[in-house]
Amino acid sequence: MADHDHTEPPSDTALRVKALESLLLEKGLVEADTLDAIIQLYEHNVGPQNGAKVVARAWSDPDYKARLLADATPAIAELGYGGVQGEDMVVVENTSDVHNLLVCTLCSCYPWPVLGLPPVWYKAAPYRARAVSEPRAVLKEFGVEIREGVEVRVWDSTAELRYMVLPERPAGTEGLGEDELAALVTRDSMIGVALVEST
Amino acid sequence: MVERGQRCKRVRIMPALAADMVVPLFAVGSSARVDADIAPKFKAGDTVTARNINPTGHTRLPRYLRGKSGTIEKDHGVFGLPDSMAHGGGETPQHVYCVRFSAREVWGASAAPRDSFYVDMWDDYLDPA
Amino acid sequence: MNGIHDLGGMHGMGPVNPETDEPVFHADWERRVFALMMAIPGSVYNIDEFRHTIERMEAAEYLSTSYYEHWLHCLEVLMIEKGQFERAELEAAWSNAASAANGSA
Amino acid sequence: MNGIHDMGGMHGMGPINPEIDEPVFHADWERRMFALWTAAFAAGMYNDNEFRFAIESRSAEEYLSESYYQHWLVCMEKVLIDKGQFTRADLEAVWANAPGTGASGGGAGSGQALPADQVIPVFMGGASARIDADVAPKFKAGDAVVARNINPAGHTRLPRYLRGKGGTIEKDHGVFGFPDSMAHGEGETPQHVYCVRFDAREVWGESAPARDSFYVDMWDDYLDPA
Repeated sequence: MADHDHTEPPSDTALRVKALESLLLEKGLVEADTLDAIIQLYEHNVGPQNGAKVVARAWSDPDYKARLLADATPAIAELGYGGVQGEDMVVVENTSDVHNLLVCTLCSCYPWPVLGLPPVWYKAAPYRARAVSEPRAVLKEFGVEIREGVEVRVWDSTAELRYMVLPERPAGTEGLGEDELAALVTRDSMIGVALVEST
Repeated sequence: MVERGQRCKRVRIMPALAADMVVPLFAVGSSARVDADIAPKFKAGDTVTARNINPTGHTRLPRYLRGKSGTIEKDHGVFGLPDSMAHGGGETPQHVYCVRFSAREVWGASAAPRDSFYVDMWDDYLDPA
Repeated sequence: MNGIHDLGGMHGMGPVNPETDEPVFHADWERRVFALMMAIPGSVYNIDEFRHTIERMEAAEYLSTSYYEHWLHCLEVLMIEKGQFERAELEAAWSNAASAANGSA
Repeated sequence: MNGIHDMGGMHGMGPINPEIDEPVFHADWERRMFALWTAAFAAGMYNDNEFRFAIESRSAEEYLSESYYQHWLVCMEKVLIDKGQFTRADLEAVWANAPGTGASGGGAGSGQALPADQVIPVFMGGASARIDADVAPKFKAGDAVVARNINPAGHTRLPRYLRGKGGTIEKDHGVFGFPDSMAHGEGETPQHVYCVRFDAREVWGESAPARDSFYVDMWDDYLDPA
């Protein structure tokens, strides 16, 4: 045990963070403008719009889709996306017979370069607990009804592979270009808790 | 909580990350793969059983899969072992596989018959079934 | 470890509550915690040490604190364990931050 | 349910902190709580499986942060409301007037209050949970069995750490009611309960001591032949 009574941390979390930041700056472990650059990158530049473009390309170009499913990391890099928490990517395809769902039961693993940072619910206990014990009930809560004959595959990200779902292309989108298709693709559809709708 | 004696000597290995390096560094990342020539213990199609280990330290083998049997779907290549890397025990490089477990194997007869889990597993987490 | 973080298959964790139009961060301090963790040189800690520091949180605290509060806890504990600063220095930073806040208020 | 109460084998729960010269109760409200619970139980207002399930149904965060008798308090409130003994509104009215007369009146009141002169005979006499029913046992001492891999969302007394593990029937305890149905108003489902021995290595793997073991009571419906 320590040789003096511990001071309790400030109850105001923002204050506690400020204290930590000042300490790390003082120690030269971080630089202030670096922190701003990191926040800018993940709050504004990297997000599910990247994954949506990957999906739209796969829907539009069968050769690209084949490359994406065979070896996702270089295929995603073709569109200029990659990096931290997406160094080793796997893309799994939803079909009329198979529905894929992503979870990290142990922490919060998520493919940042294509989906950005994960939403709160993905990181919280209810989803992490239930996505494996009752995936169909969870899907239903998200509004996705899985037919009896469809196989549900849950991907639990225990290792340093990162997963993304290639959702099914909705009917009625035959004439659309890649940009229009990308606009239809949601973050949730690439986690596997939503389907892509044509409108 | 932090106790005395757990402290390591403060090591400064590299300077703080500069702002102009954020975009290039984060866009490349650094793969957790380990470049080591190690033979895999299993190949795609092999049936395996996740070991019943209960370490008090870090592990990435979730409780709900211990003792359950599955099939190797794919060999992802060689990675460091979290169980040793979390405790300063070195990389212990070994193959990581994608292993398929049926929902009924995991949760019993009440689970949906065709559903399954795909979970990445290190060589040290697996025995032949 | 068979800790509270190993949640796969647990009942009683309540409903999944997706937030409509969720922002990337919910408070400025979340931005700072994220950036601090990311900015610390990778040679100081590895991802498994990071995860295990969070897993060692007291179970009730793990469940009652938010995701980025876990990260904040991890930063404080791991940096002390790695010898990057002392507990006393952290406590001094807390009181400095508190007086600065009072002074500006 | 695979809830936070099912703690067998959990790490990170902190040190065991025995209290020197621990009193029976730590506050007067704990005394009252204990007496209220036992009196209501003796009056037949609920069964212990229903009460246990109410405790298990606390959120994990509440379960870990509340004290033992706080569990009793909130769960007794819930169970008695669920059973129609009083309404939530009755309870809130009492809270608003607290410390009031406590007489909210108008409850369904199906149970008969236990009179004070019955305390000694009732509590010294006890009431075995055994059921006098002629049910054939599925197993006998020496049989090798496997605890079933069941994961009900309702109440069960089959802990997670034993599911799927193989053991040996040590003893047949006789016939008892089945918690999984009794907790949910589904009757007694009487069946044999056995003491089953599980090797520590079977349960926790090769790192466990070679000769250690666990003896756990298991209902027929929890077991399959090995």
